[in-house]
Amino acid sequence: MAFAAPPRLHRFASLEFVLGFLLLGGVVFCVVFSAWLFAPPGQISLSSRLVMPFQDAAHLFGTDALGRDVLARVAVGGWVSLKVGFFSVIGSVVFGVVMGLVSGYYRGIWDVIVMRCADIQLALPFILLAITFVAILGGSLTNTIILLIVSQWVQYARLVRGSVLTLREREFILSARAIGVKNGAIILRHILPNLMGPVVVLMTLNVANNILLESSLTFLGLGVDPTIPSWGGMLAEGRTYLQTAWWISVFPGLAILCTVLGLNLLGDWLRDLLDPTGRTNR
Amino acid sequence: MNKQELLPILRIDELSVSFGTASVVKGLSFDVFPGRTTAVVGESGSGKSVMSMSIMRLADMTGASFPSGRILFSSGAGEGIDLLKCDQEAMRRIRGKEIAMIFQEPMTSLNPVFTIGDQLCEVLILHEKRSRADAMVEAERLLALVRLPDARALLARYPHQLSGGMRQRVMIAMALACRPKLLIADEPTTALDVTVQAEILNIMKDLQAELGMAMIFITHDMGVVAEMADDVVVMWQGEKVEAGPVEEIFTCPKHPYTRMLLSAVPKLGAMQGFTHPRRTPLTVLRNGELVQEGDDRQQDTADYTVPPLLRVEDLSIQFDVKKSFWGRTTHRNFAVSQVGFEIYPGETLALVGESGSGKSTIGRTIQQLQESANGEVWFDGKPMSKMKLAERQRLRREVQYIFQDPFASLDPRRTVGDSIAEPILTHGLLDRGTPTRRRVGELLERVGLSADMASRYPHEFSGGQRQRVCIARALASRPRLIIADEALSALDVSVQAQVINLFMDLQREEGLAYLFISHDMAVVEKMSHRVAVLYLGQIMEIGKRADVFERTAHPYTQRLLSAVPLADPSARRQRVALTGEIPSSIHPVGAPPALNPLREIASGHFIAQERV
Amino acid sequence: MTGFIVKRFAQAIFVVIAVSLIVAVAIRMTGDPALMIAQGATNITQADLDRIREGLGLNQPFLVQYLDSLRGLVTWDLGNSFVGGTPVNLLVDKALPATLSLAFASMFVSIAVSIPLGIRAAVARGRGSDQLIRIFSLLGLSFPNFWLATMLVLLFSITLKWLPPSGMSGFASFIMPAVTMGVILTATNVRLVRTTMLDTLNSQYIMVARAKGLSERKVLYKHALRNCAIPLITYFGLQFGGLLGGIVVIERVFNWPGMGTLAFDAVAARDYPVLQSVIMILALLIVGINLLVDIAYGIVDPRIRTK
Amino acid sequence: MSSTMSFKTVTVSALGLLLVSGALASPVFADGTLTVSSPQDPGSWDPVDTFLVNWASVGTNLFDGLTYRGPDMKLVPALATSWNVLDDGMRIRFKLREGVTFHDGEPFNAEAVKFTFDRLLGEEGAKGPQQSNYTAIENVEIIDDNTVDFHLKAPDPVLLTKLAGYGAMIVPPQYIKEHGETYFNTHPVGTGPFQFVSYEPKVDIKLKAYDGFWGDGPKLSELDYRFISEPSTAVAELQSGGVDIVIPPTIPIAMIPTIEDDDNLDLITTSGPTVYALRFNTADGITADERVRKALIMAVDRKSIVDGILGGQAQVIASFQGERSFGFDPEMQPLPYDPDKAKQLLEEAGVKPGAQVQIDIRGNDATFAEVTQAVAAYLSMVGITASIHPVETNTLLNDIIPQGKTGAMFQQSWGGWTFDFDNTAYAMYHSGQKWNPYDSDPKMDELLESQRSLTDPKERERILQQIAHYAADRALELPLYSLNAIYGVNKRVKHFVPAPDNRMRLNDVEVE
Repeated sequence: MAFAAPPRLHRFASLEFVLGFLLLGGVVFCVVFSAWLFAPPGQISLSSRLVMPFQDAAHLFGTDALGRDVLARVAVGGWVSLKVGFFSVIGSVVFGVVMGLVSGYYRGIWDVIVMRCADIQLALPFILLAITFVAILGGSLTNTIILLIVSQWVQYARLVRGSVLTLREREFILSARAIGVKNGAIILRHILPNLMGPVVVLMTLNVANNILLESSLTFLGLGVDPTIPSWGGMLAEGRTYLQTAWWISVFPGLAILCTVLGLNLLGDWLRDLLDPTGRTNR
Repeated sequence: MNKQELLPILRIDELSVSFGTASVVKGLSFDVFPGRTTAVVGESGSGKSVMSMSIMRLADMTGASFPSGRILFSSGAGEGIDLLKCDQEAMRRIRGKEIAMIFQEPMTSLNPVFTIGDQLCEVLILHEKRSRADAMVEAERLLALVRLPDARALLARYPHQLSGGMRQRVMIAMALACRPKLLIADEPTTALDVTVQAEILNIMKDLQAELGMAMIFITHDMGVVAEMADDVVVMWQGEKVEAGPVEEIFTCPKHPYTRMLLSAVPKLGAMQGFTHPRRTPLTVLRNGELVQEGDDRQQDTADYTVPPLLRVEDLSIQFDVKKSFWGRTTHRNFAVSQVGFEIYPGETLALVGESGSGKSTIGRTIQQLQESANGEVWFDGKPMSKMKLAERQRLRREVQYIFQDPFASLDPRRTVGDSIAEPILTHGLLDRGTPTRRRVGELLERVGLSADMASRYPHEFSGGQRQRVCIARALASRPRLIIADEALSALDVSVQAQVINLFMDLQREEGLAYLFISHDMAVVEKMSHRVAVLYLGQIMEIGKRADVFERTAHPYTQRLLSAVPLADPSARRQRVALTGEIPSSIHPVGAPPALNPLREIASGHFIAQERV
Repeated sequence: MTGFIVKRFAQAIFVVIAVSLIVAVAIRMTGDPALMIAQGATNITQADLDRIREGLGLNQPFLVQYLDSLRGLVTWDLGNSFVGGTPVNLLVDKALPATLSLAFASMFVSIAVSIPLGIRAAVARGRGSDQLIRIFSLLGLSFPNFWLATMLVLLFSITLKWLPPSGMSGFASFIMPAVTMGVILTATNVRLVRTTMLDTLNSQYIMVARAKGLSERKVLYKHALRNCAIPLITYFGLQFGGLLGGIVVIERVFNWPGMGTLAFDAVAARDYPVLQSVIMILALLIVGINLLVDIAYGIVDPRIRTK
Repeated sequence: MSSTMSFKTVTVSALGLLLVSGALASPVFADGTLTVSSPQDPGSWDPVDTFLVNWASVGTNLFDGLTYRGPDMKLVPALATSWNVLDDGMRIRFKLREGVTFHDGEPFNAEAVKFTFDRLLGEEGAKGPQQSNYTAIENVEIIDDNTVDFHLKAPDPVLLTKLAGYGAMIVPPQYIKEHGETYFNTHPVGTGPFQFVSYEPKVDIKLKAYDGFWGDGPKLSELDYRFISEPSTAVAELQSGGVDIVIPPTIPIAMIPTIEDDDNLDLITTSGPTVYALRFNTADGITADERVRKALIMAVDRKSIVDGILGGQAQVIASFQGERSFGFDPEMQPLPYDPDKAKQLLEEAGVKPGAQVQIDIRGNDATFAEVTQAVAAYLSMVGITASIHPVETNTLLNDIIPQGKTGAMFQQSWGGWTFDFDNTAYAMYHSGQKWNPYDSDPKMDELLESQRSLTDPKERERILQQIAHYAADRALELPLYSLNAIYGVNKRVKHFVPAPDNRMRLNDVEVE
């Protein structure tokens, strides 16, 4: 409806927003515009292997064992990490929130089915599931994302279900029902907006977490095509060079650090922004 | 007792309290004398609670600072110590021992994970260095002191196993454990039923006399003040506006605010001799002057010539509360049993009763918020059970519901405009966009707010404004019946008086019928055409307001009326002795509660066969 | 309460059976173990492969194999590994305590750090130390654990030579793996403790406890913490389950002879009995922990216990 | 004896005597513990149960075969003091060493040899993989207590080498009968220089010097193998002194400078058996065309890859074998690096620039992943777009390659411990073989079969070289390099000689 409140501009002045925006924004900018900003990262040059960072203007972050520019690879490598991070979270949020809403709002048999599925999912140890899954289907970006969705929807479903169970007894939901608002509209207009706060926080935590998980999977040898650089892949590769060429893994590590930190800060800020009362400043 | 001969035990001297830049208490001064009760009266936001927390120096934990003033506390002779100069370590030795405190919410004041005994002993062990066994013996004695039966067994129980009244008595026992010199009671009975409140007040008075302690009694209820206080301090917007002995304040209040406050309090028995509800002018404070607003008229709106708008017939509602291992229900809450009444167009029917009487359950069932009911509800001559889905949906338009807590019943994430527009759009009454927007503006103005407030969020409003928003929302679909479920009980008295008038004006202008659910006898007396008194899910007495209040026939109604504290210190009465708690409406499946059929004792005046 | 526990127990059994079925089917999709075993042989015929399969018991129908594995789980006779024929019990007997002790150590590190920090942050809400703790805890979430582990090894084992870089041998060997896992858990735990603590600190009974004259320490650590215990126990329980499943990476980096290492090698080797046993034991543990959490509610919260 | 193996009647007792007298001459100074990091726990120490090279690096110290092949790749007597090849290679007679006892005290004799091979070729052996390597043996006949005859089904030119390792290790009959097969898996007993002490699965196996050893006794008192699969963890242990030797194939090329930079460590390398190639799908796609295959070979600068990425720890190969392989032709030259020629060939074959090829590699081989990326980069310079598809190793080996589901190119790493090109070539090139899912060439099949029954090593070597040339002519694979076996060794370890095949016997090693 049209009774929009005036934008609360002062909220953009918070430390969380400024710091988070600078960190995440900087990383995302570099990643998105990597094609224009940096040399193609696939350029292998065996004559300029393992150049130290800050020695050569053409290779500010140095080069890796194949003579590729680390800066360019870090920039391009963000694509895989960000894709995995965001798509896996979006997928699991959509699936998990729907499941949680169905389970919490309609209760009954749906609740039983969803919650038992959740129990089963929770009982399967993640990495072992991942190893088995990759052994069956092979490693690819899509598979990694599917795997993360399969293992993470439960978190959202449980969170949402819990919130719905308390929300549906709240008086403003009763008021809406008293007015005659239909279930679908109640869910969409009243329940969903009121539980997005914790969901958003969990989302930002999980985007960060999934970027790290992708790197762990790469570390275990369950990753994707090594010609496509990814932060996790670079970290895993660079690990063996840590004592001789630290820059290969330190820079992608820093990129992950900035992204994750930025995301979490923005997540906290966004949660506050979504709450017009501004009272849950936690 | 002449207080001039005594030295004050507590002297508050030009106290100011701030939170950040906001000044909440400004230059407050008053004295508290041993053996006397000083009532601090004020509406929400008047700074009275902050004041009490400042005495305890608990306000520090919530970020308070004290720019000026002194709080002098003397446990013996002499000037005493300035509590504001004490560090927290020193305060810790005073808290619970010299000065004790009771809080408003008995349901949340006790830590749910420790036994009653543990929590009582904690104070005794801390301040009196008793052994645990010794402390337990003392704790048992204390529980007996606050007239809790079976004290020994109670020590091993947890707070959730006790009713609200029992918990508040435990709180009193805990506060009095070390025989403090000063007891601060912050709204100790506000959350309790009126009969329980009466008993708690009795206990407090008796114990005060026994221990000779001073008491600061914080409340917004003028009735309780009249009942309890020796001296009164009236606070308004962080300042003391008036102070003096209780009789003086009630008989000749000097400050306009005090006068306004007293005039806003509905007085039980004030309707003596009127047949219809009476709308009285509102005394409001405008630029420091008292102004009378609105007209004085009888509310002759009920139309008994036409068939009733709503008829409830033999309504029974039960909930399964306990199940056996095999899933069979063993205990049921017989929330409502065989209740019947009708409401005519333009009429206000009040459902009164204490907690657990089933009054809200009835309201929710009519509004189709509650399933599993037996009996029948007729609306406009049509039984609800025979209605099609579309008719039921139409019913949701014609009957509207207002909840007790206006804040909880507005979606915190939607503007109030959206909330008010929701019934209009849900039932497709107006086009989306300009027509709806205009109507929302009209509604806001109709309830005394301004149209441009539509784009604000609920948290930006005060409690009274929020309840007006809820009323505007209820009016949005042009209903014929409004169910007001404790719609006034969360409001300050002055606001409450305004909203009562709003209700009555709306009834007159729109021909609305009200089902007015309340526990406040004085408000009910003022507003309703007819009254039904509920007890444990059954009607005890039903009839015209004058019949029920002036020719009270049922002992339960009498008891209820006698428990209401009167806002008149000269009329302190000895109450009907009340013992025990309100029984529960939960019974084993095989043994439902006995039904008490109604019997007509005068035209339209029914009472239940005596049972209580 | 008993009814509730019995019901949860029935649910747990259902979950375990469902999980076992999923695991049994999934494992058989990872590939043929006979091919694995014969991998180095120069001339291998179909008959050779059949012979190997028969030796492994893979010629039986699926249902028989599945029921056998369930029976094995119940009687604690987990069969023999396909690799070298080592009894799985022998492997698990060593690996399970290794994993459990590491998981407990990690939880201990994390809880020991996050409770005081979380409480500190809640008490100092909005002020400097709160911000500092929040940002610090986020840092823990920003490194992949294997990378952090490598850094620790570089510092404490190679440069300083204080701690053994791998293996499980005595207290010193626990420090780095437990800290690595602990740091990551701490990030979320500090926030969780802070949030639940904030809710609790707003409760009236905390004010009452202060009004009694209790010391701030007692108010926070006795009255408040005990009330936070319910959401915290739930979360820590879930976390412990996740920990058991996520410990593989750390076990590999620190060459920890635990269940994760066992499972990782087993997948590579298509060692059904080992893999199935490991996943099932971990699943049983997770389900068991969740059950314990439910029971723990009752111990911590009298509102549930006395129902 | 030449560098190649002899199939004539050879008497090597002199050498055997020398070994024995050596043992008598120098008293045993058993002292010190050596800790070795091994990447994998084979799970069973029974010789018939496994193919894993990491079994062999331990097993070589526990067990003896009838023959022995040391780091110098020469076949010498071990438990057999001499042997005669009889009946055109259909029978071999072994004279057994006398006075040898197993670690449990039971004597070694003809009975033990017969028991060992009956077991290997019988029911117990059938459960494991080793049996298939020894199917040439018909049976073992006891002639007297110290003499046995091996009756063969067909001559096997590599059999004497095979008797030096793995499945042919002599096991104690009494011990196994007494304790059972399962017990033997985890409590091995042999006649080797070290005897079993304890075994903790996935953690370590501990051995100690066996003072009743028939040969030159070990100088170490204890020998401890720890299983560490993660390369950087193994190197960290080496750096911090937790282990003394890291054996191949653990140390990644990337960590060589780390070891070289460490004052306490030595990097010891020797040319190993493992060769790397990218093989082609010769059946479908653009690589079905020989010109394209040759173009792809010529497009890649293999020398630069070896020097740049592999730090010189490898040799460029012309055929799919290393220099120690029987069948290696030192004269043979690989196709030159010539991108222009490559482009021209591609044009001739009608391959448009931007053509796609997929390269399947093992998921767990970080070094080869780098190599492949370099290959892909070279291919891009001639207009071929290569995508790299890492697959879980065992899936690649057991499902994808045998079923012919690979991309246009796929990784093949191969390293037979027998160092005989037949072992490689037959598996790679003969029609219908597991490792040859795409090609079927009657001429190749005939060549491969013809050398198998030959007892004349010279003639066999000639044919094997011919096979190598023929395979290169048809460009069946892109031969890359033969990788050194890389050992990281603490300087406190003395007299360590690297074994190309990982089967190192640590008798001579001492620690400070």
